[in-house]
Amino acid sequence: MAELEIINVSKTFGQSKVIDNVSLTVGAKEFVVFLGPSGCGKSTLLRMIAGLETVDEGEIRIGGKRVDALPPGERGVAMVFQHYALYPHMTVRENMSFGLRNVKIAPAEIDRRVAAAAKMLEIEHLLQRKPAQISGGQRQRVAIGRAIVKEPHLFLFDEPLSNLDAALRVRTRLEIAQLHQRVDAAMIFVTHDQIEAMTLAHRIVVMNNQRIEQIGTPMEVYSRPATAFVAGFVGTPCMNFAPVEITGASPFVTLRLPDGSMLETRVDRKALPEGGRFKLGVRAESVRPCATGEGNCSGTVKFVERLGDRTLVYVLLSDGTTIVAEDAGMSRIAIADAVGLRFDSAGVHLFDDVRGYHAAEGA
Amino acid sequence: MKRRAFAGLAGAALLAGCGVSQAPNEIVVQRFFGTCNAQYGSQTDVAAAQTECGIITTLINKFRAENPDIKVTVSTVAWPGYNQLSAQMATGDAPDVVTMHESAIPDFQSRHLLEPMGEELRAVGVEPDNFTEASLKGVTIAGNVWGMPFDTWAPLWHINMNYFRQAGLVRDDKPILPSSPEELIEQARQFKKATGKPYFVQALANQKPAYSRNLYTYLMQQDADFFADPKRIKLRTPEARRIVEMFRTLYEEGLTTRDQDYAAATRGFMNGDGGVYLVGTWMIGDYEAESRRPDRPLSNGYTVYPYPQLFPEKDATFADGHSWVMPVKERTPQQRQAVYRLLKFLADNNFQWARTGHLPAFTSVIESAEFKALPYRDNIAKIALTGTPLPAGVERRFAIEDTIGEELAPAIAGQKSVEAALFDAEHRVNDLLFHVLATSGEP
Amino acid sequence: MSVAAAHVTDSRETRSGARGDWSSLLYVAPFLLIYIVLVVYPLFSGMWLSLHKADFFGERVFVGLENFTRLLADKVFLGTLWNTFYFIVLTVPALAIIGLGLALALNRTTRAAAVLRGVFFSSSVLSVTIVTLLWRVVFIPDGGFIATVLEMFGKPPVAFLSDEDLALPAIAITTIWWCIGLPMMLFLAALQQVPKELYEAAALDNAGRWKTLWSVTLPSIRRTFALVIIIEIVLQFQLFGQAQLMTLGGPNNASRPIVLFIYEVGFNRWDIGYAAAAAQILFGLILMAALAQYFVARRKGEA
Amino acid sequence: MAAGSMVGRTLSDRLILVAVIVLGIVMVAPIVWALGLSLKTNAELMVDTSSVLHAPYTLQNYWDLVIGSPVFRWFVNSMIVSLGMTIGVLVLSSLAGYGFARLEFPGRDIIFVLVLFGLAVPEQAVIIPRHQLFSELGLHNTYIGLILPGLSTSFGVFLMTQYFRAIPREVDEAAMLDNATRFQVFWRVLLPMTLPAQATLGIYTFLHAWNDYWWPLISGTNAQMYTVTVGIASTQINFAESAGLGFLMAQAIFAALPILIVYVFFQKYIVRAVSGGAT
Repeated sequence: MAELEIINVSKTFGQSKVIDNVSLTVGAKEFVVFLGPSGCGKSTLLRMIAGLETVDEGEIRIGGKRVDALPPGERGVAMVFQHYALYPHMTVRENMSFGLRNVKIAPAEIDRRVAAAAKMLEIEHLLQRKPAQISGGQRQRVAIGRAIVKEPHLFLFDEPLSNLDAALRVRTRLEIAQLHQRVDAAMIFVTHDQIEAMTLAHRIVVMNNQRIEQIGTPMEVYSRPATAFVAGFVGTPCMNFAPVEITGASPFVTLRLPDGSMLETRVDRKALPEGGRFKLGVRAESVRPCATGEGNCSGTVKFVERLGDRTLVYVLLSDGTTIVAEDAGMSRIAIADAVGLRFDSAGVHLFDDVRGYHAAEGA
Repeated sequence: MKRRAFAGLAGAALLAGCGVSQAPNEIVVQRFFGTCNAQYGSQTDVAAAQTECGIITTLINKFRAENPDIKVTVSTVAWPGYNQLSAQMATGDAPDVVTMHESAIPDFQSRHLLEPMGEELRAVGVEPDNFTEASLKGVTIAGNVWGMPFDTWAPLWHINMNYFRQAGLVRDDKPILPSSPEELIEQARQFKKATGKPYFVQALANQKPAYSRNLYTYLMQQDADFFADPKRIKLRTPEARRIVEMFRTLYEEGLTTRDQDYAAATRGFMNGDGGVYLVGTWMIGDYEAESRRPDRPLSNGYTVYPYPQLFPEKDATFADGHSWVMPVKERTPQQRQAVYRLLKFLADNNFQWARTGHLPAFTSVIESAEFKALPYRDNIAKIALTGTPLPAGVERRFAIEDTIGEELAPAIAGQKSVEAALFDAEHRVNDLLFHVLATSGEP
Repeated sequence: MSVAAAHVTDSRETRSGARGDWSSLLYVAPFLLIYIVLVVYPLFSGMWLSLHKADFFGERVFVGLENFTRLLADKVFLGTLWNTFYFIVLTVPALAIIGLGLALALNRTTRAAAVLRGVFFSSSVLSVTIVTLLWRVVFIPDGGFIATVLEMFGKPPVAFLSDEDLALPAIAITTIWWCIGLPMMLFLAALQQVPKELYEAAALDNAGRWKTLWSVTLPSIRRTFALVIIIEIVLQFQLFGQAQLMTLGGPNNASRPIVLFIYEVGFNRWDIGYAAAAAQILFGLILMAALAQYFVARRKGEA
Repeated sequence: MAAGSMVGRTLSDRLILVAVIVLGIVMVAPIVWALGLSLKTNAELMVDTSSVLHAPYTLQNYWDLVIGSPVFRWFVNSMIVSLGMTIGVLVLSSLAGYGFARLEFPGRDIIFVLVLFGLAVPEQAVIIPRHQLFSELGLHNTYIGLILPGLSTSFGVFLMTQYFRAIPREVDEAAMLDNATRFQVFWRVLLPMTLPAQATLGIYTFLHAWNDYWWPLISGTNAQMYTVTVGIASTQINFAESAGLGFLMAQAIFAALPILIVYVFFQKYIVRAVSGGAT
C-alpha cells in the first residue's frame, strides 16, 4: 500500500515556480531519498509533505488520506531538521515528550516511549541535560529520538547529516539505516550528497530545476541515468561527456569523438532519432588506459589521482577534451605519459545534446 | 510568567481604583518650604520651632489640633511648584489652598484660575487694610485681592561685622554702607586690602534670579521706569548699563566671590568668605544663631540691612512675598469655611512666621513690640514700605527673572559685552511677553 | 482597521502551517492600541498644536508656521541644538567604550570582580535628584571635591559649572558616571556568550591579548555594541534632569539641551505652541538620526 | 577577559585590575560621600560639608527617616510603578515582537516601520497632549496613569522583534510538527528562548521607570502618589538644599539601597539571564 502519494503538485513563490507538477508515490516502509543540488526544490517538496509549505496545485495523500489542507501536526509525520531545532530551554526528555504531551498522551505511555527511544539511540544518560550541554552528534540523536517517539508512519529528514563531521556522518548514516530496519515506517530523506543517497535509499528521487529527473533504485540511477543531469550528478568521478558525431551505417552506429578518433558501439542506429545531436557519456570505470595505438583514441596524461584500490587517470585528447579513465590501484602511469584509451562499449551512453535525455546505451 | 502576568493584571485592576478622593471636610494644602516631619511632624509648639519648614509644619499641626472637625492634608511640592500646580489646574485637580509668590499671582489670575478672596477674608476678620503696603501691592490686581499675603521678603545685605571692623567700615557700631556705585567699589577695595577677602559673597553659579533682583533694585532706586508698558521691558538704558558695569567691575577686581552656587555661598558667608552676602530675608535666623556661637567668623559680628541706597532718586528695594491663594475649584461650603478658618489662623500667627526672617504681611504685626524685639528687625522693617514688586500688569515674572539672569551672568563675568547682554535680555524678554496670549480681562 | 485584510490572509494561510487568521492581530493589538493612543495621537495633536500660538490654559490662535520661523531665529533654541548634539558626542562613545572596557576587565569569576561590578552598577539606581546634588558637591570650586584635590597640588580651583566651556562636559561626566551600569551589564552579558572555543582557537594561534580582543571578542559582540549605541543615543538625546538641576542650562546657554528648552517654554512660559514646535524639530532630528543609523546598519548587515 | 584566566596572571592583568580598582574608587567616592553626609547632623553640614571626614557620626537622620518621612510611601509607589511598567512592557513587547517577527497580517511591515518611528518620538513631543488626554480620562494620580506612558515605548517591541527574528524558524516548525498550537509555540517554545532579551529589557525598563522624573511630577501630583524622585525633590527647602542635606542623603541612600542589594545579590543570575546562559 502506498504510504505517501504526491499527485501533480505545483507551487509558486511570487513569479517563480518552485515545484513544477511533481508526482510521486512512496510505499509503506520504503526509504526514499530526494537528491539534487541546492535550490532544486527537494527541501520545498519535503516541507510541503510536512505541511510547512502550502500546496498551490495538486494533492498530497498520506496513508490514503488527503492531507494537504491539514496543519503539520495532524499529518502523522515526524521530521528531523537540518539544524535539529531542539528546544534549548527544555531538557532532552522534555524535548522528546513535548509533542506527545501536546496531544494528551498518557504520561505513562510518554515515559515508555521516551525510554524506549532513548535506549535505542543510547542517549539514556542525557535525558536530564539541555541541548546546550551535549555534543552535536548527541543533539542529532535527540532530534531523531523526538521523531521516533511519535511513532509516525512517515519520517522526514531534511539534510540531517550536513552539520556533522565526516566520521560522525558515516556512523549516523549507518544508524539511520538500522533505524529504518527497526521502525515500521516509511522514510524520506533529503540530501545533496549522492553517497548518502546511494547508501540509504530504496529509491532515489533525483531532482533538478523544480522537477523530478528520475526515480529509481540506486543502481538504476547509477547505471541507467535518465538524463545527462542525473548521469553527471550521481557517481564519482563525474561521468565523462563529449560531443560526438554519428557516423557509420546500420545496424550499429560509430561515433566520432571530438579529436577525430572513431568509436564503434553496439547502439542500434534505428534506436536513435533522426537528425538529433548527441553527446557521449561514459563513466571512468568503462574507460581503460592502454598502450598508445591500442585503444580507441590516445592522449597525454594530465593528472593522476591515486585512490588506493584504483587510480584515476586524466587524459587530455588532442582537441583539448579531457577524459577520465580508471586503472588498477597499482598503476604505473605518470603525468605526461602518452596513453591510449579503450572504451567498454557496454558502458557507453548517448544523451540528447540539447535536452539531455538518455537516448541510448551501449549494452 | 503566566502567574506574573496575572498578578500584574490583578494588581493593575486594584490600583486603578486607587485614585484619591477628597472627604467633604477635607482640605488639601499645597505648599513649598520643604519637609521636616522627623523633627516637627508631631510638634504643635510653634514658638519652639525654627526655620520656615519647622514653623509652617508646627503651625498646621497646631491648627489641626485645634480644629478636629477639619481634615487638613498637606502636600509638599518641590520649590516653587508652579509646574506641578499648572499641571494640576489643567487636570482640574487643584488643591484648596496653595502657597504662591506674589509675583506669580498675575499669571494665574489673568487666566481665571484664582478666586478673589478680599470679601471672604474680611468676613473672617482678616482685614486687607491691615496688609502692609508691599503686601497689598503684591496681592492686588484691578482692585481685587487675590491672595492672603503671608510675608514680604527681599534680598538683603547680610554683613560680617568682624571683617567690617577690620576694614575700618564701622562707625557707632554700625556698618558704613556706600551711597553711590563709586563709593561701593571704593569701600570694596578698601575692604579687600584690609581683610584679604572679597567684599561680596554672591551665589553667582546656577543662580539666575539673584542677578535680576539686583538689577531691579538698582533700577528702581534710579527711578527708571523699565516696565512702563507691562508688555515691554526697557533695558538698553544708561541706568541699566551703570548697574551691570558696577557688578562687572566688582567681579573683575575680585571684590566678590565668583563661582559659588547657592549652597556654597550660604556656607561660605558663615565661614568668613567675605563681607556682605546678598541673599534674602530667610537667612537671618540661621546667621543670627551662628553669630551667637563662639569662635566663628560671625561670632558677635553679624548684622543685616536692606540694600543701601546707591542712587539719590528713590529709596527702593525689589521685594516679593509669599501668599496663600485659592485655585478656582468646586468646594463644599464646609471646605470653603475650613480654608478661611485656616487662613485666619495663619494670619493670627503671622508673627510666628516672621521669626523666619521674612517681614510680616500685616501692619499690626510689624508695629508690634514683639516683632521689634526680634533681632535686626528694626534695620529691615522699612522694606514693608520701600519694598517694590514689578508693576501689576507684568506676567511671567519667573521666566523674565531667569532670562535676565541668564544674560547678565556672562556680562558680569566678562564673557559677553554689557551692551550685547542688555540687548539680548531686552529682546528675549519682549519676545517672551509678546507671545503671551492676550487674555480677556476680568472673569 | 485590519479585519477585512486579515480575512485575506486567512484564506491563504489556513492551508499552511502558519495558520494565519484574525487572531494574528491579537498579538500586536494591545501594544498598537497603547501606541496609537499614547504616541500617535499625541504626536499628531502636538503637530497641530505647533501651528498655534497656544497658552497652557486653553486659548489657541492658529498661526501657521510662525512658531517654526521663530524657532529658527531664536539664538537660544539654536544653541540648544548644538548643545544636545555635542552632549551626545561627549557621552555616547564614552559610555560604549568605558562600558566595554569595564566589562572586559570584570568578566571574571573572582570575588573582587563581583564587588567591582556592583560598584559600577550602583550609581544607576540613584535618582537624578541625588546624582546631581552629589556632583555639584564634586564640581563646585568652593570647597568642592575636585577643588580640594587641586588645592593639594597647589592648583587653583576650576569652576566647572560656571564656565561656558566646561559646563556641558561636566554634565557629561556626571551622566557617564550615572549611566555606566547599563552598558557595562549589556557588554558583560554579551561577553559571556562568546564561545570559549573561539578563545581557545585564538590561544592556539598564539594570538596576543590585543589581537584576541580585536579579532575574536569585538566581532562576537558587534550586535550588542549596536544595541548599546542605539539605547544610549535615544537616552542621551533626552538629557533633561542633569542640566536642569546642575546648571539650569547656563552659563550663557552653554549647557541647555533641547529638552530643557521645551520644558521651560512649555511649563515656565506656558507658550505650549512654541514648545510643541520645538518638540517637532527634536522629533525630526531623532528620526533622521535613527534612519541614518538604520540604513548604515542595514548596509553593513547585507555586506 | 576570559583569555586572561587561561593564560594565568600576567603583569598586564594586574595593571588592568589596578586601573579598574582606581576607577572603582572614583566611581564609589561620591556615594561614600553621600553616605558620609547622611551620617552627619544637618546643622554641622550647614557650616561645613567637609566635616564628613571626621567624627562625630550619627544615625539620627536614619532614625528621623523611620519616624517621620514619607519615603516609605514613595518607595512603595516607585516599586509599584517600576514593576508595573516592567511587567507591562515585557508582556506587550513579547506579544508584539512575536507578532511582527512571525505572524502574517496585512500591512505588517508598514506597521512595524511606523512603530519604529516611535523610537524617534521624544517624550517631550507628546507630553502636553498626553497630559490633557489623561486629564479627560481621569488617570492622573493613579498608578495606571503613572505606568501607562511607559508602556507605549517602541524600544521593547523593537528589541523583542529582533530577538524573535534571530530564532531559527526550524524551531517553530518543529513545534508545529509537535502539534503545538500557535499560542503554545509562542508561549512554551519561543518565549522561554527570549529570556536574555526579557532580562535586558526588564532591567532597562525598571531603571528607566525608577529614575523617571518629569511625568510623575506632573501626573502624580498628589503627595500620596509621589515616587522617590519626585518625593525627594519635594523635601528641598526653598531652593536651599544646604539645610537638611544630611537628611536628604539619608533618604536617597535609603531609597537606593534595596535595589542595590537586589543587584549585588542577584547579579550573577541577572548577567546570566541577559547573556542567555541560563541553566
